[in-house]
Amino acid sequence: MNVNLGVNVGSLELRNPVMPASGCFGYGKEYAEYYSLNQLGAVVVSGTTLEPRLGNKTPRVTEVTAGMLNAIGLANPGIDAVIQDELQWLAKQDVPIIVNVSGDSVEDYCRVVEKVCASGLAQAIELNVSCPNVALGGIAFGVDKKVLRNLVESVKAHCTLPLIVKLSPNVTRIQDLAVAAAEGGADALSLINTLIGMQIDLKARKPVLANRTGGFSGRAIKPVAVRMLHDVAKEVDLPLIGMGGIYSGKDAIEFVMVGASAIMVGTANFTDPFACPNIIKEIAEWMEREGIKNLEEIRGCAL
Amino acid sequence: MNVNLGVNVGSLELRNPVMPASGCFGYGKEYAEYYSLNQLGAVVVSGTTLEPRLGNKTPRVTEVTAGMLNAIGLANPGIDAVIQDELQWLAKQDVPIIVNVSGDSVEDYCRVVEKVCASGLAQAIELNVSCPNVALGGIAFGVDKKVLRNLVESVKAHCTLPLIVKLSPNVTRIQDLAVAAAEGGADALSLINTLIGMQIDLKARKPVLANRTGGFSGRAIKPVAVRMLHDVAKEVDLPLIGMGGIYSGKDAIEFVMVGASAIMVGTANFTDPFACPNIIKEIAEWMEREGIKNLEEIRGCAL
Amino acid sequence: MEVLQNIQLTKDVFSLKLGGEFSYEKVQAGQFVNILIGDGKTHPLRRPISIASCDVEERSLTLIHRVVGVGTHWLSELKQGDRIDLMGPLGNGFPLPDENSKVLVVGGGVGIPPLYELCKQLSKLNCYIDIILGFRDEDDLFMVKEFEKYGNVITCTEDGSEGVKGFVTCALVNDEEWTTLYSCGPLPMLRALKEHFSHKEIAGYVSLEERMACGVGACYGCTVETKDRTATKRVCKEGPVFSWEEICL
Amino acid sequence: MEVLQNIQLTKDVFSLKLGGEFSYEKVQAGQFVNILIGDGKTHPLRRPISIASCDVEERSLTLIHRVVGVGTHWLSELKQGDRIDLMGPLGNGFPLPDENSKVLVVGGGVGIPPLYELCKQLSKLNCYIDIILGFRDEDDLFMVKEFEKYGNVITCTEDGSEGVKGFVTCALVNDEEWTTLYSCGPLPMLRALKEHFSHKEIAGYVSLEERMACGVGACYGCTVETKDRTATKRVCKEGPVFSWEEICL
Ligand SMILES: Cc1cc2nc3c(=O)[nH]c(=O)nc-3n(C[C@H](O)[C@H](O)[C@H](O)COP(=O)(O)OP(=O)(O)OC[C@H]3O[C@@H](n4cnc5c(N)ncnc54)[C@H](O)[C@@H]3O)c2cc1C
Ligand SMILES: Cc1cc2nc3c(=O)[nH]c(=O)nc-3n(C[C@H](O)[C@H](O)[C@H](O)COP(=O)(O)OP(=O)(O)OC[C@H]3O[C@@H](n4cnc5c(N)ncnc54)[C@H](O)[C@@H]3O)c2cc1C
Ligand SMILES: Cc1cc2nc3c(=O)[nH]c(=O)nc-3n(C[C@H](O)[C@H](O)[C@H](O)COP(=O)(O)O)c2cc1C
Ligand SMILES: Cc1cc2nc3c(=O)[nH]c(=O)nc-3n(C[C@H](O)[C@H](O)[C@H](O)COP(=O)(O)O)c2cc1C
Ligand code: FES
Ligand code: FES
Repeated sequence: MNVNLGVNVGSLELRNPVMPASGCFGYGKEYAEYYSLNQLGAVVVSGTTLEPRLGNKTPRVTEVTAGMLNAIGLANPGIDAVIQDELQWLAKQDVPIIVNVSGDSVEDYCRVVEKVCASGLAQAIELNVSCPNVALGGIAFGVDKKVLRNLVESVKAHCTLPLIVKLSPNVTRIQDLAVAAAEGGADALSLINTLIGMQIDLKARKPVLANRTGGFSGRAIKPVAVRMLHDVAKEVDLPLIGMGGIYSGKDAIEFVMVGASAIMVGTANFTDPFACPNIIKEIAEWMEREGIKNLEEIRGCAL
Repeated sequence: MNVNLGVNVGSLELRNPVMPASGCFGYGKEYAEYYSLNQLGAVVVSGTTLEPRLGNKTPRVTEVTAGMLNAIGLANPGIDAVIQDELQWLAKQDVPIIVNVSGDSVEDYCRVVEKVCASGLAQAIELNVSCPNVALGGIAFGVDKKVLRNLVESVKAHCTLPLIVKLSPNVTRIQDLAVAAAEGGADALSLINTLIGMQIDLKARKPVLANRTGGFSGRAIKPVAVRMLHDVAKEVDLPLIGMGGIYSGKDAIEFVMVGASAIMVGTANFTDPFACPNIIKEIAEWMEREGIKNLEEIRGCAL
Repeated sequence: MEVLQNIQLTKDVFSLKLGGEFSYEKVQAGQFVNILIGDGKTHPLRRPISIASCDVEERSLTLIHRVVGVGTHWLSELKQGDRIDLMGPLGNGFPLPDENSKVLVVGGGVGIPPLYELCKQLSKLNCYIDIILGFRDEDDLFMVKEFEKYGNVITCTEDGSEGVKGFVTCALVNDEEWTTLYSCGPLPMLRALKEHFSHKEIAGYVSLEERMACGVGACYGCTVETKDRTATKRVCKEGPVFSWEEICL
Repeated sequence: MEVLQNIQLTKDVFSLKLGGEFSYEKVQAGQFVNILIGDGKTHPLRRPISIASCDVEERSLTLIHRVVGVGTHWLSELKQGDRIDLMGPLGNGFPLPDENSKVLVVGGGVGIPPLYELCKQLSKLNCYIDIILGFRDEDDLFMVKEFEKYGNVITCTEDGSEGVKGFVTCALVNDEEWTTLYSCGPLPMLRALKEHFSHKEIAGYVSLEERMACGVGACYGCTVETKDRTATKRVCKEGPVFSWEEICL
């Protein structure tokens, strides 16, 4: 095709703007049975913590209208095993790796980031700041400006890779948190993480999820995600990665038009395992139809 | 049927828990052509302000997946005309009237509330606190604890009717705002108002709505609404009215199970003009099937 | 209602004939119906489509629509026997003139369909009808033959591939003594007509489009400002047909 | 794939025969497919359904499901010629025993279907198969005749309206010398079986159900804890069939 899909997210150069979102693509192996990961802009791996975690009790996923709730609870084998068993394999593919780092204390985050950087296997860190902060009684890091700024600053001091901070949408003014992350030293921002939702099982007369609440994602949340990306783009001058309900090339373009440099695809992978390659194709087709050679031409045009 | 649909919301006695939500039912006349309003628990009229308002430029409604965005901008003929031309008519029906009061200053709210109370035509006030506060540069009253508490306190001093405060979902911790409203003297709380969303028109390369952002409602927001009702019910001891994406009797029951005494139906009226009477019927059928005589038996059972 | 027939008129214009329970007797030319798309779960807002023709004896309704998005695409795929959920007739139609009046009817694109039912009514009143129909190009033409039953039809196309080249106003060179103008089509067309007739004594009625949520007057989504811009009217309730004196075009 | 046939077996159990492109050759008894409901817009999560039978020659697949919600309801309304989007075969099936083994197959409700393909495979290995099938009541019975082709079938119903009254374990009075137990059904049934055989030397394989999002092992939604509760296995990837020694039932 006669279009250039390449984009830059700060110093990261991606062959196209489409990456699977953290937690929705494991560590890549499963979807590699469906298509070559080398087609992707990057692979973002599942939320990784210092120690192994079993996650929450099941049921921990459920469907809602045009979306889903998940309360996986950061199930993962811990950063050492992830490096050993997953990143080693993934690094043999020809695709940038972004490691999504989660934790429940500043200390934990820093140590995981150090290990990822030291492994030499990843191209960037994505900081999941929607995790409960144990020191603050379980309130997420990403909902308080000072707490967030402090976390980002601390992590940044241990981080030799580009640092992407992933914003939580469960806040009054997301642009304020974006500013805090920028002040803390973030190199880029990604948004949105999941909204918080709940579904009741009428027969059991209690929440469907064992964890009661769950992260709400999928098509249903797209209008909120586009609006928040817009709000952040208006106030912060960092590269932005948009996500939330992206299922098609056109969905992706909406995010670009409000300022995204790249996008991530989460729930759509579950509905269609070929979601990411399809979206890449649809973006290219749209660009061709509209006579756009490079996404920079339209980035932020709707702001 | 062998079930008692009657509910109390504080001192308000309703023949059933189903009311059309503000802004989605005009002042009742239009839907009265489809069915008798006397079937409803109450009628909640459109957001009413002191002075007449034309509202925002069109387009001011648009569809999103499983929901819609609106930026009506509180178009209404002003409280005097509403009392004269609308409430007079509505008061002749046999159904409680709840007037949704909006404003851009504390003073305006108080004066509208006074006029509604003085008219003797309404049974309760619902305070829409998602309106932009002009004195605070357009930030909504309902997102700051102090501002909200002060507003509710001031209005309460002028209010001889039960005062329902309608909470905005666009906050970090809705339960904190609920507490603030309770402290200010609210007699009941209703939630949620619309989320904030945006949709981009790819052809025009700008937002679909002339106002850029719009209030996001409909099925898509239900998981957020249920979760927020749950969060508020856990912390506040006031009667709660739930809404957000209710389309069926079962949807309504989800809200009751997390603590709602009654529910409101917004966007569903547009999809199906008979939404409210259908939901009433479905609630009764469900109760009968489950052997429940009174909704109090299950209220809050999933908390 | 039930789909009796679904015919493709042009590349993207379809004619849908519906039967079954409906208040056929109440229909005024210019009114519309509001249609549920699928089960309404993904698409909560109904789609407004004008009534192109209402046959009270046959008890059938014809809607003519252009595929522009997901809802109209869904309509275009309906098959005979399918059932659809619609509300209507909604809104206020075209006020009819005195018998034997000389009237002008101007339609552009999918603004043309409601004018067909109007012409049927006008011809019952023995009106003399001049009809101007604007299309994109020769492949876009539809319903022209049907209109010719009722009056003197001039077609225009933007590219001149059929009839007069240019917009409908280009066909207005020899102004006749019309008492009333009825029009439906894109806003620029309506504005140009108003401008054209600004110094004539002619009653003008235009049918407007606006995005709708409720379709019945309850949500205030579809308003248009009155001429003096001090108030609004609802396209779905007071409209879609307005006198061009009433509103701010 | 394409729907070849949709047959109602009981009040709420349906048998769906599918044809078209699929890796029939790869199917192991106990594997499942993950089915898109409608266009997936309202229902983003696919529904996992076990493969009840795979006919490699005929190139067809049979799924048997009970209507419990919106997705299975949608499946039950499919008509011959309809196309559906499914992923599979997914997961790991039942490990097959040595030839001529004496095995016990126990199914409850819609846990029964995957055991049918299993019995086909077991009979190819000349196994002697005892089969216990548990149903709610006599009206709930399905597939019993088909199973009788492969082994000695005992049916149980909760209310005793057909066969042995009570749960499947009630049919286990005279314990035979089975080498392997294969089972699929509700968790309490699987637990009761494990308890029943706790002092016997018998290899047990159980097929589990868990709510799924991806169905391929990528989301960690469908996990079950290992016996020592220090790790988890994914039902969709390492399962749905597990040795009962492996996991915490
Ligand atoms: C009173 C009235 C009568 C109409 N009569 C006809 C007719 O006879 N034939 C015909 O082809 N079209 C007619 N239209 C336009 C028709 O309603 C739109 O083309 C249709 O709603 C587009 O829906 P969609 O899902 O295909 O497009 P999408 O763009 O996917 O629709 C998205 C949303 O925008 C709304 N929308 C998009 N375009 C319009 C529009 N032009 N006017 C109002 N809402 C719009 C839709 O209703 C929907 O809510 C009429 C509109 C109005 C208001
Ligand atoms: C590996 C596996 C194999 C299965 N094989 C069969 C089979 O052969 N025949 C059969 O009738 N059923 C089978 N089931 C159960 C079947 O998946 C559910 O009955 C079905 O998903 C219900 O969907 P629904 O939309 O009708 O119900 P809803 O309750 O509306 O579904 C809501 C959500 O919950 C999930 N869900 C509900 N019940 C279950 C369940 N029991 N297990 C997993 N997810 C569930 C749905 O997939 C969906 O995401 C199997 C389940 C699994 C995990
Ligand atoms: C099952 C599941 C697991 C997720 N796990 C993580 C995670 O570990 N870390 C993280 O930052 N986000 C996680 N997310 C959030 C997604 O990365 C993404 O932000 C969100 O789902 C919105 O995008 P979507 O609507 O395209 O799914 C998870 C989402 C889902 C659905
Ligand atoms: C078109 C429209 C207009 C609305 N106007 C008001 C209003 O004037 N005052 C108010 O408090 N809420 C207003 N709302 C919010 C609704 O009352 C309700 O809180 C929201 O739509 C969520 O419910 P739903 O999902 O059932 O629509 C409006 C909503 C819509 C869709
Ligand atoms: S569409 Fe609701 S008032 Fe017209
Ligand atoms: S369903 Fe995603 S890991 Fe099993």
